[in-house]
Amino acid sequence: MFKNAEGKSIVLNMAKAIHDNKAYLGEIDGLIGDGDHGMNMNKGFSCFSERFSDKKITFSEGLEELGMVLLNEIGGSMGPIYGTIFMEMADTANGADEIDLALFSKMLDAGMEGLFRIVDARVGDKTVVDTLSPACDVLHEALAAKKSFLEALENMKAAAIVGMESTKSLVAKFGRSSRLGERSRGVLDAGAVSCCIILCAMADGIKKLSSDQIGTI
Amino acid sequence: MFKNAEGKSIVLNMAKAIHDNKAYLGEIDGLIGDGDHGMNMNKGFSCFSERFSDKKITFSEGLEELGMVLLNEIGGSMGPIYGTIFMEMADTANGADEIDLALFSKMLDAGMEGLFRIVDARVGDKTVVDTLSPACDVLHEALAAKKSFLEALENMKAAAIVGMESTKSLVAKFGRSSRLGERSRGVLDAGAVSCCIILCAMADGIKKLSSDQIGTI
Amino acid sequence: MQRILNDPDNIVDEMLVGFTKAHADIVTPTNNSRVLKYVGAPCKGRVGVATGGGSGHKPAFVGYIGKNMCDAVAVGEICTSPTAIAFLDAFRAADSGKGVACLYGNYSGDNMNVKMAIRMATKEGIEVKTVVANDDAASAPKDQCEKRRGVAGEIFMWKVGCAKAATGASLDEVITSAQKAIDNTRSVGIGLTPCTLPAVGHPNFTIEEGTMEVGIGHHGEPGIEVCPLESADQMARRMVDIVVNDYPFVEGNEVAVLVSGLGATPIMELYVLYAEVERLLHKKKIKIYKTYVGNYFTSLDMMGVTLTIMKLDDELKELMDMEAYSVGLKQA
Amino acid sequence: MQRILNDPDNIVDEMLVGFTKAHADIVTPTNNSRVLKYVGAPCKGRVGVATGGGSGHKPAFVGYIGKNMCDAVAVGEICTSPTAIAFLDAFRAADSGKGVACLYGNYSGDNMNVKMAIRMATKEGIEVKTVVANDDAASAPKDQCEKRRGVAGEIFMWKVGCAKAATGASLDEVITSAQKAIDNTRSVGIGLTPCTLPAVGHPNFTIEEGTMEVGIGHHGEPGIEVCPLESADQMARRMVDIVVNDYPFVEGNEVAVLVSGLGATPIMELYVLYAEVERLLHKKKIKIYKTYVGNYFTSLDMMGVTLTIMKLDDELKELMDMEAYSVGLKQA
Ligand SMILES: Nc1ncnc2c1ncn2[C@@H]1O[C@H](COP(=O)(O)OP(=O)(O)O)[C@@H](O)[C@H]1O
Ligand SMILES: Nc1ncnc2c1ncn2[C@@H]1O[C@H](COP(=O)(O)OP(=O)(O)O)[C@@H](O)[C@H]1O
Ligand SMILES: [Mg+2]
Ligand SMILES: [Mg+2]
Ligand SMILES: [Mg+2]
Ligand SMILES: [Mg+2]
Repeated sequence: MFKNAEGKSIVLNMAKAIHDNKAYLGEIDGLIGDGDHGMNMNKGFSCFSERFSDKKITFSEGLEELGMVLLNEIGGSMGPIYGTIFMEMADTANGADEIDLALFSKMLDAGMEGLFRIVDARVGDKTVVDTLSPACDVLHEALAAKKSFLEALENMKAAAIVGMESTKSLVAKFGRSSRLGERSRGVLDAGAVSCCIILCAMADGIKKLSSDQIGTI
Repeated sequence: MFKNAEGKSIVLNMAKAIHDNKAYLGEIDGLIGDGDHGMNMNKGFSCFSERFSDKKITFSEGLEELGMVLLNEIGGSMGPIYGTIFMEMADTANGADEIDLALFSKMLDAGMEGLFRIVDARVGDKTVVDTLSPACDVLHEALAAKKSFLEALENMKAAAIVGMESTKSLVAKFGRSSRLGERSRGVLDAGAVSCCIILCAMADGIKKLSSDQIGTI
Repeated sequence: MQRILNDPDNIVDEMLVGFTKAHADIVTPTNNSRVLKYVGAPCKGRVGVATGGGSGHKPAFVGYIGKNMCDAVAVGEICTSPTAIAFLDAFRAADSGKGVACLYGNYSGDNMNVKMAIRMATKEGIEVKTVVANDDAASAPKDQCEKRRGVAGEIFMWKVGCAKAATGASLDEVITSAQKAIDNTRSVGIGLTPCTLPAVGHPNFTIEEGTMEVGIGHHGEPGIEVCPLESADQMARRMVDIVVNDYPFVEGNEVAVLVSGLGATPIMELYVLYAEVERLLHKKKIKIYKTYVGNYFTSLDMMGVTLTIMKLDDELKELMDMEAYSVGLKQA
Repeated sequence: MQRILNDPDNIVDEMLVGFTKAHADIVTPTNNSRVLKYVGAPCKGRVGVATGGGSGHKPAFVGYIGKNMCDAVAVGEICTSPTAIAFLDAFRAADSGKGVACLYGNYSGDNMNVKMAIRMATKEGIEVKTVVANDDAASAPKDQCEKRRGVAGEIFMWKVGCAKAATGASLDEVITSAQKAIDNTRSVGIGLTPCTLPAVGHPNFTIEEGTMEVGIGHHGEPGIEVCPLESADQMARRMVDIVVNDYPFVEGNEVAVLVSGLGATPIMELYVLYAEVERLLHKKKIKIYKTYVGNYFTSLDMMGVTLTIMKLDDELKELMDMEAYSVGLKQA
């Protein structure tokens, strides 16, 4: 559990992770896409960091603002996809003072449901969904197994990584690389990678915050 | 002395020399010009070779035809320059059955005079003229000194080479490279090089022909 | 990277400043810095035509704003779909009350953003209908046409759709004609060198010297085959075969042909290729009614070429012949 | 060399076949395969305008044949002057009996061939007068103006000269206006990469990555300075300074501006540069009356850009504004 009001650092941590992986994401997208994934993601996330680095906002407000920047200023595929995910997450958290595993799990579910309303991709189609969906699943399992938030986050990171890696052997069914058919097999999906980076940075950000707010998790 | 009627091989020898030096001439022109000198020269000379390889023509007719090809089909600076030189040489030889040192010297003079009617460049301006002019001079000297045609041709080759090499330290005053001013110093002039190649090939062609027509020179 | 840039992250905005200043007789800025419109837009009593797409394809997309051409264009980052808001603002700028035809290319980003923009436009009472260009024959098998990319054929779609709008036709009529145009159109591209996104600074894929990539996309998306570099005539044959067989175009058809460079290929080479395209179509007894050769739809500094062919009927001929005045396409 | 070619030695002829077929509505071949003319040439009662030059500069030179544009063009090999015969045949094709203005660029090959062609034309009773473009401010010091190369400013010379001819003016009047146009014009180029002659197969000079060549010629002739690659804004400043100070253009002048790519530079970058050119001229209170941005005069696959500025007076404005319809320049 962490205080929503203190969660801005989590979003900044996500932005930093994207910034650090800008070139890597571009390279991956270059293999079977058009190479702009790192550039565009970084543009949106950096824009958020700059704009809100010295403003006081909550975790959910941060997600909302980040989503708005992506959707309204970045465009591409990432604008609608991450814009929707973050804004749905924010909507679900809104009003909450504290975010625990149950709420966090609900937020991620809402993000994925929102995404499913605008894209037809599902697990196995070599997209962001391959990372996001197992991450959601594993949080449900952790909740059912009454695991700690911390352990659940570790499980989520592991699931996101496995999900991301699963895209390597898949054939792309949506997006730019889907036209390659069999030729898209053998490399990771750029969106699945960025999603994994975001989820891991989110988890690490929450952990860091919790360790600062000793014992709150 | 050689028979005009048997002199086609001399012109073919000139064409072969240009062909063999096509890339070299292009490189030199590339340094302070636009790099097309080898290409254009070769195009004209090859065109002549192909068209006349199995036709019976004399030396002077060959020069006339080569000049026409350059002038009417190649263009550039070389069309007018070498076109004029070769056509003036041909005009001067016309009617002659045999070509001796005196006539050959007159032909080359006529070529240079023709050239001077269309260009303002003189010795020292870093152009073809720096090769052609000393070649003409040395033939006059050889005539006055009553040297053999063979010896005169050797002298001409040597003078052409010296003339060509003199362009290295000159500043271009005409043509494309003239705009470079001081920057044109330090490299050979492409036209001076091609002129040297042509004069040497002409001399060698005459010598070869003469040795075939044992004792005629 | 030998390029003319200031801040590569800012290139699109800077380009738009220059474009707007250079062509103030044709285009005019709007409240949204990523939307340009025709000086005469919205055209009273006419259906509006809007489009949009990523940048780096000059003269596409803003170069096709103009008289009897597009009314408004949403501009994205390099190779990146414009935002939903930009598409919405383009609809607003184009709409004179008779509805808007949004004629754009089939890319997943554009699809999502257009979809979101239409939802918002509908709430405002702006009627928007779409045609999604999918002319790139090499980008998916024929039985998965709906997956194919829109490439240079979009120019024919715009020309036809905009000309139809200029006749005073209804939104449904404009959509029907533009859809017919793109349905009758097939394209294919060959890439000879990769392109470099300014902000990345190096090519993000390679085309080995001495090879060529058949079926390459406008963003450098890989093609269907990498093979040894061929002569212009062989390339022409390969492209004509792919395009003609896919539609298929048959003896007696009248067509419009567009040969576009991808950006860095000298224009004279496009004419060398076109000479053979013309011979091949002539041999197949396909009649060329109209020809366009030049850099009509490019991919930054990529070398290469695309071939686009559209089958014409009387209506399409008339619409293709209509006067047009835009930066990228001017005809009397 | 990743190029679209068959026989590189034959590229000019093959290009002309494609060009003539693609633009049969504007150009038509003549008996000389190296001379193209306007479909309407010779224009009855009008002074004819002819030009010519080496190939590889598309759309120059054949792309400027058209309505109220050039009547006939002599075509040379790549970077090589056309033959005297080709110039002569261009004069013949352009002449309606009122004489021919031969408006060409200052290159030693062209000078010699034009001179020879005029000698022959005069014998046939065709009156020919010339204007020799020498707008490239970087190609020789100001006191040796007569040595300067003609570059993209030739387009303004043609536009003005051809428009004047279209008004029914006499040969002397056409020559006077075209001469005024070029006298009022200055250009400068910056090269970012070398170009490759197709028949040579590799660049014949180098521009090191990270450097640029200021004052480069349209055939890759070396410039006045090689310096580290600058930002678009710095390049703009440098070019504006050279051009403005040379003429000089001063506060209150009205000008036409042309920013042309050298071939392989993405067009969007020209607009980035133009945005700064516009700001700088505005600051100097020089008023831009008309702007052209695009690939108007290129050097094969060279990357880089040229800036051309012409001072206008009432006559030049009117002539620049006249309708024109050619492949390279269309205006209503
Ligand atoms: N229709 C879609 N459904 C789900 N994910 C998609 C879809 N289209 C694209 N993506 C995701 O977007 C990623 C590419 O993002 P990006 O490179 O930013 O956009 P673009 O492909 O427009 O250049 C892909 O790797 C994929 O994960
Ligand atoms: N005006 C001139 N007078 C004498 N020689 C000239 C003149 N212009 C050019 N040349 C000669 O022509 C050569 C260049 O020939 P070439 O490369 O074929 O023509 P271009 O310079 O038109 O490309 C120069 O090296 C020089 O020797
Ligand atoms: Mg991408
Ligand atoms: Mg040369
Ligand atoms: Mg993209
Ligand atoms: Mg030359």
